Amino acid sequence: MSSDILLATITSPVVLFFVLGLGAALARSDMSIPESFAKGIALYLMIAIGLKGGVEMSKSGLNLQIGAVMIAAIGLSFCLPLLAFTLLRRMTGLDRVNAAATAAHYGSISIVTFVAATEAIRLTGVSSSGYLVAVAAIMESPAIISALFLAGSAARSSGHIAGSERGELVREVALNASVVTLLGSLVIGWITGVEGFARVEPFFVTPFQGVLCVFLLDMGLAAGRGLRRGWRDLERGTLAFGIIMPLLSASIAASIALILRLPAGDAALFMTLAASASYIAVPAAMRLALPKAKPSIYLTLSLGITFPFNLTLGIPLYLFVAKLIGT
Amino acid sequence: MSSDILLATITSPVVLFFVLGLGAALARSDMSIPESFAKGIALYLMIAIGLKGGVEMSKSGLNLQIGAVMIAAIGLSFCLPLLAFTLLRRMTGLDRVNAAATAAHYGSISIVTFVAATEAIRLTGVSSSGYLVAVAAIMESPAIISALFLAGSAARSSGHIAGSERGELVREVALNASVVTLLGSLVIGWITGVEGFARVEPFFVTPFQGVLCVFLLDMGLAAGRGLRRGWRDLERGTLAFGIIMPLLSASIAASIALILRLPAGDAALFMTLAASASYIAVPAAMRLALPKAKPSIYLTLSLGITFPFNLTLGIPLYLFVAKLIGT
Amino acid sequence: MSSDILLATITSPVVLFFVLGLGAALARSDMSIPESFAKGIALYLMIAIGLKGGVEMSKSGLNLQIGAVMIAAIGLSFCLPLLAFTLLRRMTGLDRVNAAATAAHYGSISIVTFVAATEAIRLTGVSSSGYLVAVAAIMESPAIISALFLAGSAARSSGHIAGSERGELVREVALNASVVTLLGSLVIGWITGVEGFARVEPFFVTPFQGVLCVFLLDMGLAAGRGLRRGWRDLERGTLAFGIIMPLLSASIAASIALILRLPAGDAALFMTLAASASYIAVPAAMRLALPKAKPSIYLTLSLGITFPFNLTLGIPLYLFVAKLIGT
Amino acid sequence: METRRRLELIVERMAQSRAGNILKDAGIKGYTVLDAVAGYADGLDWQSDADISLAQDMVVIIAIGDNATIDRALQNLHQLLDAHIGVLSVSDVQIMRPERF
Amino acid sequence: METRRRLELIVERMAQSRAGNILKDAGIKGYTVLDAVAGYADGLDWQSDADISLAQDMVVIIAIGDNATIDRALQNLHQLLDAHIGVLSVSDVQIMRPERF
Amino acid sequence: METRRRLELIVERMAQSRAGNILKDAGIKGYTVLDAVAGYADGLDWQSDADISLAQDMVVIIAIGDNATIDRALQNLHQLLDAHIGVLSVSDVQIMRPERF
Ligand SMILES: Nc1ncnc2c1ncn2[C@@H]1O[C@H](COP(=O)(O)O)[C@@H](O)[C@H]1O
Ligand SMILES: Nc1ncnc2c1ncn2[C@@H]1O[C@H](COP(=O)(O)O)[C@@H](O)[C@H]1O
Ligand SMILES: Nc1ncnc2c1ncn2[C@@H]1O[C@H](COP(=O)(O)O)[C@@H](O)[C@H]1O
Ligand code: NA
Ligand code: NA
Ligand code: NA
Repeated sequence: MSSDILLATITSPVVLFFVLGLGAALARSDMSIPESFAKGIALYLMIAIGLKGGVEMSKSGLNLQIGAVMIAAIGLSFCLPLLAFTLLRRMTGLDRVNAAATAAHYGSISIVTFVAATEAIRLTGVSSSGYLVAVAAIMESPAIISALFLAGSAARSSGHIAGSERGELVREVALNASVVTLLGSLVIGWITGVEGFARVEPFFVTPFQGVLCVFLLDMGLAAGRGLRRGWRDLERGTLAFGIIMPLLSASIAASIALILRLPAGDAALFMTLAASASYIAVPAAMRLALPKAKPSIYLTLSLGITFPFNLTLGIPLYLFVAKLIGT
Repeated sequence: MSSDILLATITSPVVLFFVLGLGAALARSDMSIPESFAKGIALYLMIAIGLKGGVEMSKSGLNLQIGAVMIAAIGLSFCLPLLAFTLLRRMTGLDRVNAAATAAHYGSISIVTFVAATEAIRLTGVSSSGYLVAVAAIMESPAIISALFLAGSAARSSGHIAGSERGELVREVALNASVVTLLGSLVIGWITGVEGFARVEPFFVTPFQGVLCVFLLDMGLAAGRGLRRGWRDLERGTLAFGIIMPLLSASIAASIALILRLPAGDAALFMTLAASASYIAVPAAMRLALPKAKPSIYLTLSLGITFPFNLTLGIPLYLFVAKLIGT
Repeated sequence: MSSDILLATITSPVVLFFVLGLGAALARSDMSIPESFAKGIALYLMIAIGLKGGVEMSKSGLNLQIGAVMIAAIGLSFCLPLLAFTLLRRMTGLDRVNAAATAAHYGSISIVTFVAATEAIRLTGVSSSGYLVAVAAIMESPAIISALFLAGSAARSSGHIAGSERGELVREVALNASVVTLLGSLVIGWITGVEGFARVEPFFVTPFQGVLCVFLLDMGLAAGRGLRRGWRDLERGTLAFGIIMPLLSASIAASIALILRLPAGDAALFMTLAASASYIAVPAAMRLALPKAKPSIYLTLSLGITFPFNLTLGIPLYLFVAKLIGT
Repeated sequence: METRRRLELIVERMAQSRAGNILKDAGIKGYTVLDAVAGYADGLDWQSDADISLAQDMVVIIAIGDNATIDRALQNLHQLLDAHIGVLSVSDVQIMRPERF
Repeated sequence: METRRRLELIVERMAQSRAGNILKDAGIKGYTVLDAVAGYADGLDWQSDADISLAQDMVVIIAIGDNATIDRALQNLHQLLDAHIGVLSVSDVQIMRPERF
Repeated sequence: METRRRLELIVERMAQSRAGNILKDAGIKGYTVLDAVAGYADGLDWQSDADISLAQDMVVIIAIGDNATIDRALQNLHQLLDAHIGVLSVSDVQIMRPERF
């Protein structure tokens, strides 16, 4: 694994802004990004990613390999929570519900990690395919369903929380804002194609990396505050899980990439998706489905440990491995 | 009417994002754009439109034709509500106050529809004049005054709502945020001219179409929710009005354009302004002036029926007609 | 002093948008920019300024002169409040606490004034150094400490406000959001250098002047409302102070620039920093440290009088003088 | 501590300044306005994020005053709510600085 | 003026629609939701600006209703708060249009 | 249901953490903060959108606690309001889980 990539990654503006936010929050600075502004930026990022993926898909079309990757991705999102759950129950003192809720995060994905990987790959001169945005979108939700099974009776009883409606969870899984925005923009990119996209490119492509910096500043702030708040709830085993799990997930994804004969760039992205953990869609779903699980555990782990690990060490590593196994 | 233009319109990113928002809201997805972010975007759009119009006016200057169009525009904004009111009272069961409030929306304009038309015109290689932004701005408010007369005694009594101040309505009509932003930016564009504008162009022009997409996503969400909420208040006659009225308004505007010998592009924009209905400035004014009128009627009609109609079918149609009659 | 520069300044989009906001607020228009949107824009501006300064410093490195300017800057920020305080106590009827709080604003700086000066300088073909951003950042806070001494017993007793923590003021001074954002971005710019910066330039540089316009519109609105609210609290002497003080500060800074042999562009920026007054960081600090001082006095003065004076007349004047004395 | 009355008016944003005028005319010394973000009435949900027109937004106005002031305001607020969308309630509260209300 | 009850439920945002359902089922005629921006519980501060996931945000739901309606809602809200983060309180208020509540 | 006291402190944002410290020191188990967006006092209107400095913003802090806790807090909050802009009121509320307050 070339130390060049590692250095380039760590001194990239995106990573540095995350570190700035993290540091500011840990030092208890009053720096903050208004919630609605951050939500607007998150929306921008998802639309931009979706559009770009869609446009690229409109160029390359669909084929069998893509279909196979999609199926494998859904399978991964369903199955990774099982592995995560087993690990958590062995390595940590987490109870069933907290372990299940945390596991859901690791079966799902982080779109920012995905984007950071895309950029890192691009900078090393390797290319990747647009359809992986669609893969990202379809990996968001299946893990939520697995978690409900894993939580077992606890989850079933939560089906009876007063005021809950039939279908509210299905809606949350299938129609949550992240999935709809990502898939919707992807379809729009596909329909409108290169020509239509050219008109919106100056907004959705040119300034993208800069906007991403602002979002990473906010993520750093959130991670720092989360660590300050959640520290007392995290034992050493749980912290270790936050680094071991992405490595395991990436390994499994690497095997699949090998079997499916993915090119290096696509393999790296697929590994990154597997290794990344959700911190927007799944936490919200868990508050609905498993309200007894503690956000201070799963959010701190996902945002405070796994995300920075992937961002700095993980991505260069996955890229290194992907180059070895990629076709 | 070339089906090419129609297809290009319907598969443009802007329209597709509206459809995405509409679909997400109708499917009860939790997708949403924070109010303050959307308000910021709306402000951006109005400033950008105003500046651009002003710069173009600084190039072309004023002439008699422009003066004539402005006077005609004010007249239109005053008179269209009369037509709308008469139609509504005949075609629908709306009472005086609701009919008057709804009529006000159709005398005023929608700046997003205007922008979409400008872009559609540009894409077909036709040119249009900057002063039409000024025309748009001065058409915003007169219709509000007409509506007060139409509402008659109902409106007069609302002059006595407890706590209302002398002049609050005048301020709302003359100094409402949309009008001030649009006209203010227009004047700034005029003063600062091409040279000053060049410095801000990378923000107000280059990414404009992309920003517009985000706003249309929000409008789609608002329209979808409005339709879900307002459906029960709208009879079939009211729905039909939402499509018949813009066609009538556009016809009248077309006649004026013919008399004033407007070039095709300008004629198309003038027709679009006449055909478009307000959903920001007028609804707010109506809550002040005619609070007994139901937003679920006028907003649903303007945003849920007339806006999408103009955006998809209306604009290509007006452009087609404008090319026939334009000098 | 060339009237060209003055005219160019006054008809620049940035100034015109300030005037638009001011006028709209004074005319009681309901135009407004959502607080969270404005806060997001302010953050963008500070990051952009910091990054750019850092990148330029990464090119030029440090030297003795820079060190001397930094020390002089800290000294200025500490000492200007003394001058301001003395003037205020002589020229106006302000009591100790209000005079001290107001004085703090004039020792600190306004980053928007700084940016406007940078742009004005650039347009006249003069160059300036990136490290002045660092100078701006370190001038933000020292004045706050001076003000506490000046307020004397009043300030000391406020140390005993119920609920106040040890170190809260230190944190406010050293870790307030403006300082951390500016310095943090500067360091990031420095580390990431030209290459890393190139990736985020389309977001942080290209649209910068346009974004600045929106912020100045908001500042105009805030200044206008402030003037409407604060008018009754400001006597003639206080108003005069708002113009005399920046002239004095700029003169002192000019002498220092002469002694340190600064080039014209840097001298102009240094004078601008001295002449500018804070309206974000210091008001917040004063609410903590000297809550009995009235924001209607210090904010109206800083934002309603000194800021527009610097923006329109001050900057061209400082630039004119700087060209005379600059090496 | 002394007793005063706390008026809570949930009202559409476009009527905020009218409500404010009524309270000022009644002699209230201060009031505070909060943003409502969602709500329900007449079988319909609303959400401020979904409302592009700002015509359907609601605010909550809190005003603490003495008996006489609140009574003076109530009459006109009642009339305001004939025209505008909203809900009004009053309760007793204890306060510490009687001269401030 | 007549007396009604004002229910104030501070609850996590993700439970807002469940709480709304409970209130509707109990027959409430309306309610209003405000955003909380910060808070404290269990020795920990929270702030909505610092929460990127929206999973930890809280809202405040205000519902004014008659005795019977509020009582009907209380039972289920109590159960809701077994699962969800939140705090519930009820007080008496005077209102002017009894038919509206 | 049991009775507790609901404290409502309308205070400038810069004093929010001081007020929070006072409440914590008094032993409160939780509190919730809302944003005020506008208001009126001393003959002057304010609006948070018009305030670029954030120095003039207000928040509303709601804290429900038992008699003793609220009484302990009141003394210091009173002193806080000697220095800072704000208004304080207390009322009785019914709650369901006495152990939580
Ligand atoms: N009687 C009151 N009722 C409700 N809010 C008030 C009252 N008096 C003051 N306020 C709020 O507290 C802020 C500061 O008031 P003051 O401390 O009087 O300057 C005002 O701007 C209002 O938002
Ligand atoms: N009983 C109630 N309790 C609290 N808020 C209410 C109540 N009734 C109505 N509201 C609020 O007032 C708004 C308008 O109600 P209405 O005037 O009944 O259309 C609703 O959308 C709610 O936000
Ligand atoms: N006694 C209280 N008074 C007001 N708000 C409270 C109180 N206790 C808890 N809260 C709010 O409810 C949230 C969750 O509290 P808890 O359910 O105790 O974790 C807190 O973060 C506060 O915002
Ligand atoms: Na994953
Ligand atoms: Na029209
Ligand atoms: Na200064």
